[in-house]
Order: sequence, then structure tokens, then C-alpha cells
Amino acid sequence: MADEKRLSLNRREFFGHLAVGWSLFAAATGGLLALVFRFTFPNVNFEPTMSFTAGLPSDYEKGVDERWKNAYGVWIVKHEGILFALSNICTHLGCVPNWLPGEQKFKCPCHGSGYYVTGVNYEGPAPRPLERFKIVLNSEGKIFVDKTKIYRAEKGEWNNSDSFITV
Amino acid sequence: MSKKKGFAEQVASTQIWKSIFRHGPPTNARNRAAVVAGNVFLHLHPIKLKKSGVQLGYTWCMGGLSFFVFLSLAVTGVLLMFYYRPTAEYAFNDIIALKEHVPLGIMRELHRWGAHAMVITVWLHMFRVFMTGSYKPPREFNWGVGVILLVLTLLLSFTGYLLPWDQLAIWAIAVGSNMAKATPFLGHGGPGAVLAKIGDFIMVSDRNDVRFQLLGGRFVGEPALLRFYILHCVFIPLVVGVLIAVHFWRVRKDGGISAPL
Amino acid sequence: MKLEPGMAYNTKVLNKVFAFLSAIFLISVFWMLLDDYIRPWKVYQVEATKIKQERLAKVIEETEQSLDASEIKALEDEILVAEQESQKHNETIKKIEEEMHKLEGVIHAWSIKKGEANAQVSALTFKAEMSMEHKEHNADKLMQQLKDWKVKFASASDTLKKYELEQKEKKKSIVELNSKVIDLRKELDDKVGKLELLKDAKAAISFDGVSVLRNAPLLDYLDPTLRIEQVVMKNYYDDRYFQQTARVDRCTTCHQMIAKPGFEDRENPYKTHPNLELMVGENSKHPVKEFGCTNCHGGEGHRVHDFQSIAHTPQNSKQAAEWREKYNWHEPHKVPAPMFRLQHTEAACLKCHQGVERIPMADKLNEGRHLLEENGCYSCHKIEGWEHLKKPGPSLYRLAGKVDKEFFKNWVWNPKQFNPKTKMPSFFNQSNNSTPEFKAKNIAEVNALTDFIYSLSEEYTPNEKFTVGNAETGKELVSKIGCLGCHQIDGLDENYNVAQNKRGPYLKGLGSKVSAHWMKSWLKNPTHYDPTTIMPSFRLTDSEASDITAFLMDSKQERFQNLKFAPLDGDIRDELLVESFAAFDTLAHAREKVEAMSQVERTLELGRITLGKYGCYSCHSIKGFEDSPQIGPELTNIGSKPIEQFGWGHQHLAHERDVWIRAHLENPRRWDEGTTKPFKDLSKMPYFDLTKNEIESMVLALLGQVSDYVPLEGMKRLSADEKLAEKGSRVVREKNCFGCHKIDGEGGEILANYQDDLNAGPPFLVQQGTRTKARWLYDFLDNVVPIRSFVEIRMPSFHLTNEERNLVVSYFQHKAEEISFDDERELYTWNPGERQAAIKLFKNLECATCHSHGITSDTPMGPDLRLAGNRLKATWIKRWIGNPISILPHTTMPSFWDGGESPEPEILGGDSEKQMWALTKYVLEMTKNPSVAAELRK
Amino acid sequence: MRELINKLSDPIFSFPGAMLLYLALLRYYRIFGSKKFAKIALVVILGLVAYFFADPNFFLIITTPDNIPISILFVLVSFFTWLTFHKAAENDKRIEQGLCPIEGTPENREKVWTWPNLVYTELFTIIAGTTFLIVWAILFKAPLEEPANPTWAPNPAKAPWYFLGLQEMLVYFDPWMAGVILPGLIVVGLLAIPFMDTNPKGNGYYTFQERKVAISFFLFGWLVLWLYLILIGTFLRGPNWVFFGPFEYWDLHKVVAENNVNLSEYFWIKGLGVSMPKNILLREIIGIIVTALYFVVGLPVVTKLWGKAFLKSMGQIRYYIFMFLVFSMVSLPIKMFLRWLFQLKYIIAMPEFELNL
Repeated sequence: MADEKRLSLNRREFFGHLAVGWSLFAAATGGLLALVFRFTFPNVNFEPTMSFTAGLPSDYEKGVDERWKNAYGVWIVKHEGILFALSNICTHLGCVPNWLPGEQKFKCPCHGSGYYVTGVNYEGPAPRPLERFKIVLNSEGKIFVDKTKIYRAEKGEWNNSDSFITV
Repeated sequence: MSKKKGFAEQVASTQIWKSIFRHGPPTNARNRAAVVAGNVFLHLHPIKLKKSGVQLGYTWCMGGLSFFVFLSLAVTGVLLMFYYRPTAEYAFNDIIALKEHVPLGIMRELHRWGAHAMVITVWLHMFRVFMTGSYKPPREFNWGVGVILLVLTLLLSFTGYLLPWDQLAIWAIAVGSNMAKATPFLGHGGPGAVLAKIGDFIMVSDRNDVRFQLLGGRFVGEPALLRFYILHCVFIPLVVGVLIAVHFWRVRKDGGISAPL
Repeated sequence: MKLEPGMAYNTKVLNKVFAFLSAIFLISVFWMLLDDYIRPWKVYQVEATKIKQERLAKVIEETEQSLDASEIKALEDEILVAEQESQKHNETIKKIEEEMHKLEGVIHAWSIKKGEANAQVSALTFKAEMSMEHKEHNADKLMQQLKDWKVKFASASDTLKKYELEQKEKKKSIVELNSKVIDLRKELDDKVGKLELLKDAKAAISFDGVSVLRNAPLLDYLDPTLRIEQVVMKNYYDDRYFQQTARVDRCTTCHQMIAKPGFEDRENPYKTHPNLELMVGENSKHPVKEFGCTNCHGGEGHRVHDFQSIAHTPQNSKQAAEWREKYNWHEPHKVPAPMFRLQHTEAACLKCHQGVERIPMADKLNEGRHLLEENGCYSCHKIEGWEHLKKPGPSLYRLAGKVDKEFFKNWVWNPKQFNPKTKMPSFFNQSNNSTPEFKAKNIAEVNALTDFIYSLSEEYTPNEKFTVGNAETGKELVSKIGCLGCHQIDGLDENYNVAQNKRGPYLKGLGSKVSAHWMKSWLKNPTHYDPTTIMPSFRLTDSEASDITAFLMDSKQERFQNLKFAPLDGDIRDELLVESFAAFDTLAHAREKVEAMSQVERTLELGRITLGKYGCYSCHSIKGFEDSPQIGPELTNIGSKPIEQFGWGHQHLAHERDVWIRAHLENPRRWDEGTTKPFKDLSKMPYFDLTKNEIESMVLALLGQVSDYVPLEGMKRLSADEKLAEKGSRVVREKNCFGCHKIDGEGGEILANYQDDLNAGPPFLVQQGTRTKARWLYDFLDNVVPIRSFVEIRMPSFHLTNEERNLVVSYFQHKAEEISFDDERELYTWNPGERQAAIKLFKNLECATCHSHGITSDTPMGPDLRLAGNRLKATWIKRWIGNPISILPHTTMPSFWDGGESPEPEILGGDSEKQMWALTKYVLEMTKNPSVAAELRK
Repeated sequence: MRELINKLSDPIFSFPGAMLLYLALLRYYRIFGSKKFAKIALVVILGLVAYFFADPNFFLIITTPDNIPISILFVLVSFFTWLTFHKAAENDKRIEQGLCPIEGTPENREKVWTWPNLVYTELFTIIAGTTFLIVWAILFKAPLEEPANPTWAPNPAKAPWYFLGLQEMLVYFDPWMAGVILPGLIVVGLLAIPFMDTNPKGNGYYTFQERKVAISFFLFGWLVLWLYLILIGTFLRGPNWVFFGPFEYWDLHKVVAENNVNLSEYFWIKGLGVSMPKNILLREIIGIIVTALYFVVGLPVVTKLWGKAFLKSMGQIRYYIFMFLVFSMVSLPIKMFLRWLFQLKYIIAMPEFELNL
């Protein structure tokens, strides 16, 4: 009888201070963990900017131009009357494909994905074409490339007027 | 029955000696028990165990070797930290220094081959444990701890791979970390990431997905080097250390090295 | 309450304590979250966004108003109609679309086929080539296979192309069917497109649910709109324990509009930079992305925590008070480099723009540096880059031949007393050495110094004898021939004294200073007395020199002349000597040493010590002291000198670098005030009597002398040509060409005296490099031949070395961006009829009226044309003939071809260009063969 | 001969070969586990090693410092595999005779002192291990390549050797499968082993007969999938991740005919000869159906054919989780075969959602 009483007392207590205590404790610990999670994302980073001005369209020869590849990871390609900014990140696993001028293709050394000069994949494991970036002419007629805006062929976005410049 | 005590005996009779070793030489049953039970390192062991537990043909001693390699990695790793700076500027040069002029720079080789050896011994340990069915009750939990230790071993090795900061390092990590990019819903290149969108606002992008969190950046750069360094030298070793303690504790508590019931 | 057995505490109580502690714990975690989240810069960014929105709203409104609503309505209606019309084609379009869809499948199939063939071709190419190379037996077979696949590939690509073309056609036909709608839409787009863009831009920065989510605590890792902005400078570094780390500026986090034009009237931090053309702007020379902010402004640019942490520095105490109230600001402590005060920002130019005489647009800095040079600061204090400069004071090699000892003593004792505008600073009678004791010691020093310097002086006898001169004529000459380009002269109308003070000495009281013989000799040939002087020769005739001497010698300083300097007190001299020797010896021994010396030796020894003490040799050339070390502390890095290393004495001043420098320039002896320093330790820096503005400029220039390390890439780098020009510019400045000539708008103080007729003054040098031939200028500087015989002002003869002349030429060539010589060969051959036309033009335009040399006997009013061809470049002659007014507004040369229209339509078909060239050729011919002028006499 | 070996080691042949060998090993484990076999095998292997090492290309790859651990691993795994089967065969024989396994004999169950028996054993292995590491470190220098250069990827860019199995899987699967889901399932599968395997026998001694199923599946994953793929990925994948035989020179320009086609393309374009539907789900319907069939129909069929006994002994939940893991594991060889036989790229290809299977 006494045992039962104690048990019920405990139960009431459990839903009283003990429950409150544990939930507050859990909330605070959870909050700390959330802060630590937030901590892992820096507020500033020192990576290259996501946009840049790339000179005049007339600066570019027909074909693939590699001058911005190292600084910004972009190929400027002049092909069939349009100019576009092609990402140099392989769509397979993010290696950096090489432009092979002799074979007129981009070839990824990691897993052998191959892309045409347009960025369309045709060999190897790459699931989709290389991405293109937003490219527009600014008020001075210079090329402005914005890497935050991505255009992907498989979504039909390469028809978007911001994904290329007609030259 | 010589009157004069030998030098060794004299030493053994000093208070200092006695304060350290609370028993005589382990030549009799009492002392054999005491030496194991009274030593903080040895007391992980039972005082007596089944004969099969000491037979190399049965145990392969791969678990023991794994632990030993882990310890030697910890020692060489801590020593290497004296000469290594995890920055883009210096990391490679410091490795060159180890190779070229740091006294006992060969510790880098010991550390690297030790790391490979640990992967091998851990795998083989698991192979043996499986083949002897030692995961079966009551050792299910410890098998689980073991599996996690196996994963952590690979992660330790993987995070250490970046530190030399050479081509081999960054491209291996680039390939590896790009898999994180493909994590469903959490990586910006994974299935479902495109769905996480409010209006024009893309919630999973290359600057806030799991890969970014891992690398501290959009690509393998200096922040990634620092993060991997800390994971490699502090975070994962701590977790591994704790889990090893649990693992050993449970080996004892689950009945020692397995043997037919 | 009774406890259960085995329990120390009541479980209930434990639970309560647990709940309570957890609650505190949770609150503190929450507090920490807020503390981390709430940052002052976010407030500024929100405010900035609001201002941007406001502005966009205004622009949108304006744009909307500028649009014609009815026109747009009409267009929209038209589109509706056109759309309805094109609906007729709906079925056709649908059919085409279906066909296209089918075609897509075909194209897809063929592209797969093409891909297969392509893969086979590439693989087989490798295989076949390999087997060929290794001469394997299956090579032929592989080649055959390759050939087959190549054929397949070719046909597949061909077919594919065909279908793709077909698809293009179909697309086009759909467009054509819809062309009207598309065209109208485009028209509408052109009209309202900008508006749409603006609206999009406004929407992008609006505060809505998404932006709240993006900036929410904990979620703000996703992609916050409020974020720290930064510029990482590749070429500018912070020093961290001898390591150079790239400097990072985060100022734009709060100063959001700094690079955006249109917010000039706002308060900081929402203000546009006042000079976007030069600074910050993307197309300026110093874009913020490359140069950041702190590079010029100083301060802790990488900090963003609050207003204080940046080390903002107020312009003045008023602003300081304002900031104290507004931002809780206080003087920055423990900050390596606080911001420059706004008015001192120019100082920062210096660290990158080195090796140049003048930094464009940094007027105050240039002014300050000019003053540092003029007052000779560099001669006592080492300043890197200034080592090669001439000593600022006159040479004392032949002092004995110029002034007597009595004059010298009185002059040294108080130069201003004799010449209130002299550059020579005051050493004596200052706030720290005016006690009778110190004065007596100073007098002994001056006496000894005089004896010593005179003992070193060479003998000098003037090579001219002055007998008699007309002071009136002299006065006139002085004001006409160009002395006033450098000197201010006592006795002239004060308005005439337009030369910058201190360029050449103020000529006052010369009658009480030098002898007339010396004066005349100096005027006729300055280098006779001092071969290093910059004073040029005016090629004076004997009578001219005598007249000027008479005039100058008339100026007397009676009071000064009557001064009798106290004689040397031997006891004080000995005391000083002992004191000096005792610095390295025991007192007794020092006394013995002095006693062992004769009286003359003692005086001369004290003179030598005094010379070294005051560093006279720093500014003046004194025999035997040419290589003596500079006396003052180095100023090269004074802008980075730690505050603690400045001596503050007992002065109650704010401990700031600029405050110290200013106080020091105002009264360098103030730091001794209230101290009990012995005589030998008193501050010796002389008093310069600078104006407040001068001091401010000099403070600024000195603040710019910082030790910041700037790598070569970050510096303004001069081309080889520019370096030469800079050296030339140094010569031009040293010789004070600017005193007379207005060179491309700069200088020409003396012209103030020629306001009535600028043509009577020294010529303006407008784009001299394009005007005169390099060779001519080079020769001219060596041997001045007057060009305008009609003007009284004279180009003096400077004694320039060949190198200096070359540099001056380079300077002018570079300024005019002229780098090559003109090829004038073809201008020496006449086209048929051209010569006659030229003569006719020459006569019709009455050129000989002014340029009468060799043609008429009239007094020439213009330069001799017979010399023009050697002097001027043909291209420039032609330009000058065409439109002289545009080059020199005050010229008397008429612009005959004003507006490009020819005054002589008959000649050469009225072609202005041809006419100008014909005249140019004629001038060239006259130069080549001066006798042709004779044919014009008829 | 070398040509032939080159050709045979291509995964198309060598993977089925490895599977056949594995089946033979299970079938004839008693022969495999005999000492006689070991002796013969040792002689044969030494001969083969000598033959292989004679080739300069093979020698180059095998002596690359980072590949040494793999060689060591393979030597050890071969030995220990033989050892387990040797012991298992011995025990199985005893059990057939109604005796207890060797580990269970009274002399082996006897309790012995930890000091010095175990402590010394440990000390010996530690000394031996240290010595081994020192010698290894002296003989082979840790690799160090050019300084990191993010703009230029080496060819081939390989992950650390222990992950090369995963990297090899990437040839057949998309990263989310090969890099996240499958490794995740491996870990989950390993963790689940004690709870899947309800067979109480074989605890604490080597046996095959008593744990046929468990050992067969485990060894299939461990030997045939994991280790085999590492072997391929390390030794036989050269520039551009192209396959090279063990004796082949790693020519940067080698191209392999590869033009992979999606299942949807097979169905709509090649099969029906029509265009691909615009609707993504409709477009990929065949792939979705196939995948669904693999699990929904494959499972019951397999259960009916072979699994009834397991279902009964394991219970439903255990059984289906187990079968799901097995199906996932088996999907890898299936995908490999599909690729080799039909140049099949993806069963489901939805690049729009990064969802490719």
C-alpha cells in the first residue's frame, strides 16, 4: 500500500518539477548544440568573389578561353555566335576537367567524363552537362559574370537570355 | 642464504620501489594476480583467461595490434604536430622539412604507414571476429562499437590524408568531399536539394550545405585544411579513445575473448 | 520531512533544484544566442536597406511618371488584338509543334547513334594508332574498322545536322506566325523594361518573410541578406610579428553606399564617397576592391564589432564630443594605427606614391612636402629619398669675402632682426635659453663660432669694381628683367613682391650687409662667388649691374648696423670647454686639457664644438664638414613612430602624433619648459616662425612618413620615361622655372605683375614638349638667345649640366606625352603652286607687321620667324597658325582660321588645311635659308 | 600471354571470374583449406609473382609506396582466408564426427595466467609490429607529390586506397548512391549483422558448415565486392579512370569506346521510336517500374524460391531488412553487368532532381 502511494507520488512528481527540469535541461543542451552547429558556418570567408567583370566580348577569340579559369573557375566560350561562361567543375564529382584543344573537348581526369565545347557531356560518368553562369553586358559594354546564378541545360535554362551573350 | 643482498634485491626493497610495485615478482599465483589487477594498464585484462584467448592462431591478435598501432599513431602524431603548421602557406613546406631536415623526420613515414596498417589490422580484426562468430550474443553491442570504430578509423585516415597539402591530398579530399555534396537533401548536388526552395531563395546551396560545413568553404581550401587538422588531431582521436575504452570494457564484461560456449 | 532510508536529500527538493538550475541554464544559453546575434552593424545595414528602398521607390515613381500611360495602354490593347489574330494560327502552330516533338525523338536517336560512332572512332583511333606503332598484325584490320566507323560517324553527324536544321526552320516558322505579338511585346518591353528591372531590384531588397527567415538567429547561416562585407587586399599588408598578412577591410559592412553615387547628401555611414572619380569607384584609379579603405584612411578596417573598435578618429574636439554622445566613443587605446583625421587623409598617399615631386590631387601634402624642403628640414633630419637634395642655406666657403664678423655675429644671434622674411631659423633667445646665464653662454658660443668659421673661410675678392650707378634705373631694371620671379625686394611697391617667400632670399638691407663690389660681382656672375648657387646670370651689362647694385645698396638697416655684439668672455668660454671635454673625461683632466691650450686654440675649439652642436654644416657648406652626420633624428618613419617615443616634457597635450608634431613646429623648445636641464642638454631645434597653415601642411606631410611595408605591386610604379621626367621636374623646381613660367597652368607667380599685358611677361609654357624641338630646348638652356626682342623680361642663363638639361627636356617631352621626333622631311618639298600660295598668304595676312625681322625695318612685335623652324615643331607651327587663341588666350597673334574657315578663299581653293601647311612650310624654308625673307620686302 | 592476362583482368571478365572462384572456394573449402593446397598454392603464387614482377609496367604500379599497404593487405587476407577455412574445415570435420570444435577442447578451455601468457604475447606482437613499421618506413618513403594546386587535377585523381572500392562504384552509380547511400548501407548492414544472424551456432570457433549463409554473404561483400573493387581501382585504373591491364602502359591518350544510354532512351527512342515525353515521371516510368519490380516482385519471388526457411527462422522484420540489404548489395553487380552488356547508363535518369539510379 505504502509502495503504491510512493509510486503515485513519484509519478506526480515526474510530471512536476522533474519533467520541467529535464525539458529545460534538454532545451538548453539542444540550444548549445544548435549554436555549435551554427558555429561551423563562418560568417565571412576568404574565397574569391562570386562575380567579376571579364573585359569586352571582342577580347575573346573563337573557342575556349582559359584566362579566368584559375581565378574564378570559369571558361568563357565563344561558339557559334554566342558567348557563355562555363563552370569548370565536373558535374560528376567536382574535379576540374582539362580543355584539350587538340580533341576539342573537356576531359575530366578523375573519372573520365568528357564534354563537348558547348559543355554538353557525352562520355564518362558525368550525369549532366557543365553548368553555365549568368553572363551579361554591363553599362560599359563589358562582360559581367555572376556565378551565383546557374543555368543548367537539362532544365532547359540555356535558352535563358542571361545565360549567353550574342556576339 | 647469502648474507648480503644483491643490488637488485636492494633496489626492490627500497620504499620507492615498493610504493610503485605493491607486490613481489609475478612468479607465484598471488603475485601474478596482483600484477594484473594492481596495474592500471594491465587490469583491462582478466587475471586468468581461456587458453584459446592467447593462441595467435585463434585471435590473430589483430585487435591488440590495432590498439597498439593507434597508440603509436598518437605518439608520432603528437610529435609531428611540433613541426607542422596547418596553413596553406606552410603545410607543404613543413612536410618537406620532415622529409629533408627535421631530426627523426621518418616519423612521418611511421605515421603514414601506421595509418595504413591500422586500417588493415582493423579490417582483419573484424574479419576474424566475424569468422569466429564473436558478434553473437552477448557481444552484439560491442560489435556495434567495433563497427563505429572501424568507420572512425577510416575517417581518421581520410582526414589525415589532406594534411601534406600536396596534389595527392587535395584531390583525394576533393573527390571524397564531393560525395558529401551528393547527400540527399543536405548536399546541394544531391537528390531533392532543388526542392528546398522558398520563392527565389535556394535553401541548400554550395555555401551552406554539408560539404560547406565539412570544408568550411566552397572548395578544398585553407579552412578545410584547418578543419581536417582539428578533426584529425583532436576530435576524432578523442572519440576513438573513448570508444576504445568502451570497447575494451565490454570485452571484459561480455566474457572476455570469445570461445565456444 | 522524514527522509527515506539511504537518502541524503529529499528527491522532491532535488527535482526542484534541478528544474531551477536548468531554467537558469536555458536562459543563459538564450542570452548567449542573442549576444552573438545582435550586432550594431546589422542595425546600420537595415537602415541602409531602407534608404536604398526609398531611393528606388523614388526612381520608380519618376520612371513611371516619365512613361506615357496611354501609349502603354494602346500597346497593350494592340497586343491583345494581335494575340487574338494569331490564335487563328493556333492549329497550324499546334501541328508544327507536334511535328517538332516527333523530330526531337529522331534527333535524339541520331545523336545517340552519333555518340556511339564517336566513341568507337575515338577508341579505335587509339587502338589502331597503337598497333600501327607497334607493327602488330591486326593493324590493317583495325584501320579498316576505323575507316568504317568514321564513315558511319560522318553520315550520322550529317543526318543529325539535317534534322537540326529542319527543327530550326520549324521554330522559325512558329516565331513568324507569332511575329506581330512578339514584336509588340518587345516594344512594350523596351518601354517598361527598365521599370520592371527597378521593381525587381526593389523587391530583391525588400523585407519580407523570406528575408526574416534568412536573417533569423541560427538560420542566418543559410544565406543572410545582412552580412559582413569585406575587401581582401592582395598588395597591402598588416604586420603581424614580422609576417605580412593580407589586409582586410570590412568598412563597407556599415558604409554601404560608399561606392554608390547618389547618396552624397546623406549622413555617414550612409554617404557616398565625395570623390568617386579618384577613389573607391570601380572605374577610378583606386577601386575599393583593390585598395580597400584603411589603406588611405588608416584604422582597424577588419573590425566590425562597433564604432569604437575601428579606431575612428574625429577631425576635431567638436566631432569628438559629438561621437562621445552618439557612439559612446573614446580615444582609441592599444591600437597600432588609428584612423587619420579626415583632414590628414592625404598623408596616406605618400606610402605608395614615392619618388615623385608632386602627387596629383594631393595639394596639401605637396604643399607640406614643399615646405619641408624649403625650410630644409631634410638637412638636419634624415628623410629617406631626400638625401641628394642641395643644402638649403648659402655656402660659407668664402664667407669672409662677403660679410664681416660683426655682421655675422649679429645675424646668427637673431637673423629675423635683420631680415624678417629670412629662411634662416632662430637658435637663440628662445623660450629655453633666455636666462642671463644661458644667454651669456650663447654669446660666448656665437663669438667662438664666428672665429672658427672665419678661420675656415677662403679668401675672396670680387672681380668687379663698383664705381657709380643710377639707383632709379636699377629699381626699374629689378622690377622688369625678372628678379621678381624669385626674390621679394625691399624698396619696391609691395604689390610687386609676388614671388613665393623663401624661394630666393628677401633682398633687404643689403647695403648694411655686403660691399658694392661684391654685389656687382655677384649680379654679373653669381658663380664667381659660389659655383653651386642656383642664382642664374641675367647677362647684365656693366651699367645695368652697376645700376642694380646702386639700387640694392641703397637699402640699409641702420639699427642693425649699429649693433655691437658683446665680446667673448674667456671664462665662460673655458667653462663651456671644460664642460664639453668632461663629457668624455674627468673634470680635472678636462681642466688640464683646457689650460694646456692657447687662448686662440680655446676659442677655435669652442667654435668647432659649437658648429657641431648646432649643426650649421647641415644647411651650409662649410669646409671640412661636408660629410658630417645629420644632427636631428630621422623623420623617415615619424608617421609610424610609437606615441610613447615622443618626448612630451611637461606639456599637457593629447598624446597623439599629429598634436606632438604641430606643437613641435610651433615652438620646438617647449619640451624643455619646466625642466631643469643643464645648458648642454637643451633642445637645439631652431624656431622657424611658421604660419598656422604651413604647420598644418607640414604636419600632414610628416604623418605620411610611415613605415608600412608596401610591396612593389602595391606601389605606384613609374615607367622609365616617367622616372626621367620626375628627375627633370626636380631640376625645373630647383631652378624655380615656375617662378616665371606658367607651365601647363602651374606656377608663374611673376605674371601677377603683368596682368595688363601678359605678352610682356615670361611666356606661358603650354605643352612645351609638343611645341619646341628637343634639340633646340637643349641648346637654348645652355646658351640663351632671346626670342622675343620686344619684351623686357629676360630668360636668365642657368648653369646647368648636360644631364640636367637632358632631364628638363625629358620633363617637357613627357608632360606633353611626346616621345618621338617629328619627321619633317616631306615638309621641305613644295607641291606645285604651293610656294606662291604661301607667299601670297604671308602678304595678304600681313604677317610681316609683327614678324618683321629681315623683312621690314619696323620694330618686331613677334618672334623672329627665321629662327622658328629650328625652335618649333612643324606640327605645332601649323596648329599655332591655325588657332593661336585656343592655345594661348592672351596672345596678340590673330586667329585667321577661326572656326576652320579660311580668310582667303581664293588661295589653294580655300582649303584651310592646305593653307596652314603652306605657311608652315614657308616658315621652315625661312629658317633654312634666312635670305628668302628678302623676297618679301617687295 | 600477357595480352591475354590484360584482357582477362578487365572487370567484364575478371568480375565474373572472381565470382566463380568465390563459389568454387565455398564449394570446395575443405580442399582449399588443406595444408597441401596451401603448399601448392604458395609455389604457384610465387611463380606468378615472379612472372608478374618481370613486367616493368606491373612493377611500377606495385612498388608505388601508397600501393604497398594493399599488397600487404592482400597477402594477409589470402593467408587469413586460408587459415579460417583451414580451421573451419578441421572443426567441421570434428563436428561431423560428433566432437566439439578444437577451441572447445578441455585443454583449450583451461584457464591460464594472464601474466605472463597474454601479456608476453602482446609484448611480442608489439615489438614485432614496431619493428615491421620501422623497416617499412625505412624502405618506403611516404609519397609526396607537387604542392597543392586547385586549378589542375592530376590524372588519375584517386581517393585513398581504402576508399577506392567506393570510387570504383562511382563508375556505375551516381555519387549519391555510390558515395552516400551504399556506404551508409554498408555501415548499417555491418551494425545489423548481430541482429540479423539468429543462428546460435558458431560462436567462438571457426566453422563453415554451421554458418553457411552468414559466411557466404559476408565473404561475398568483403572479398568479392570490397577487396576486388579496391584491387581494380588501385592497380587497373589509369588516367581518365580508363581500365588498364596489369601489363599495360598507362597511356594518357587511351580511349575506351563508351557511349552509355539511359533506360528511358532505350525504351522511348530505340524501342518505340518516338520522342521522350515531356513529363519527367512518364519519361522515366519504365525505370521506376523496373526498380519497383526489383524490390516488390523480386523479394517475394526470391523468398518463394530460397527464403522460406529463413523467413520462418528469422521472423518477418528481420528477414525483410536482411533481404533489403542483400538486394541493395546485389544491385551493384547487377548494375555492373547491365553496363557491360547494354551500355546502360541509368535505370532512372532524373538529372532535374539530381536523382539518377
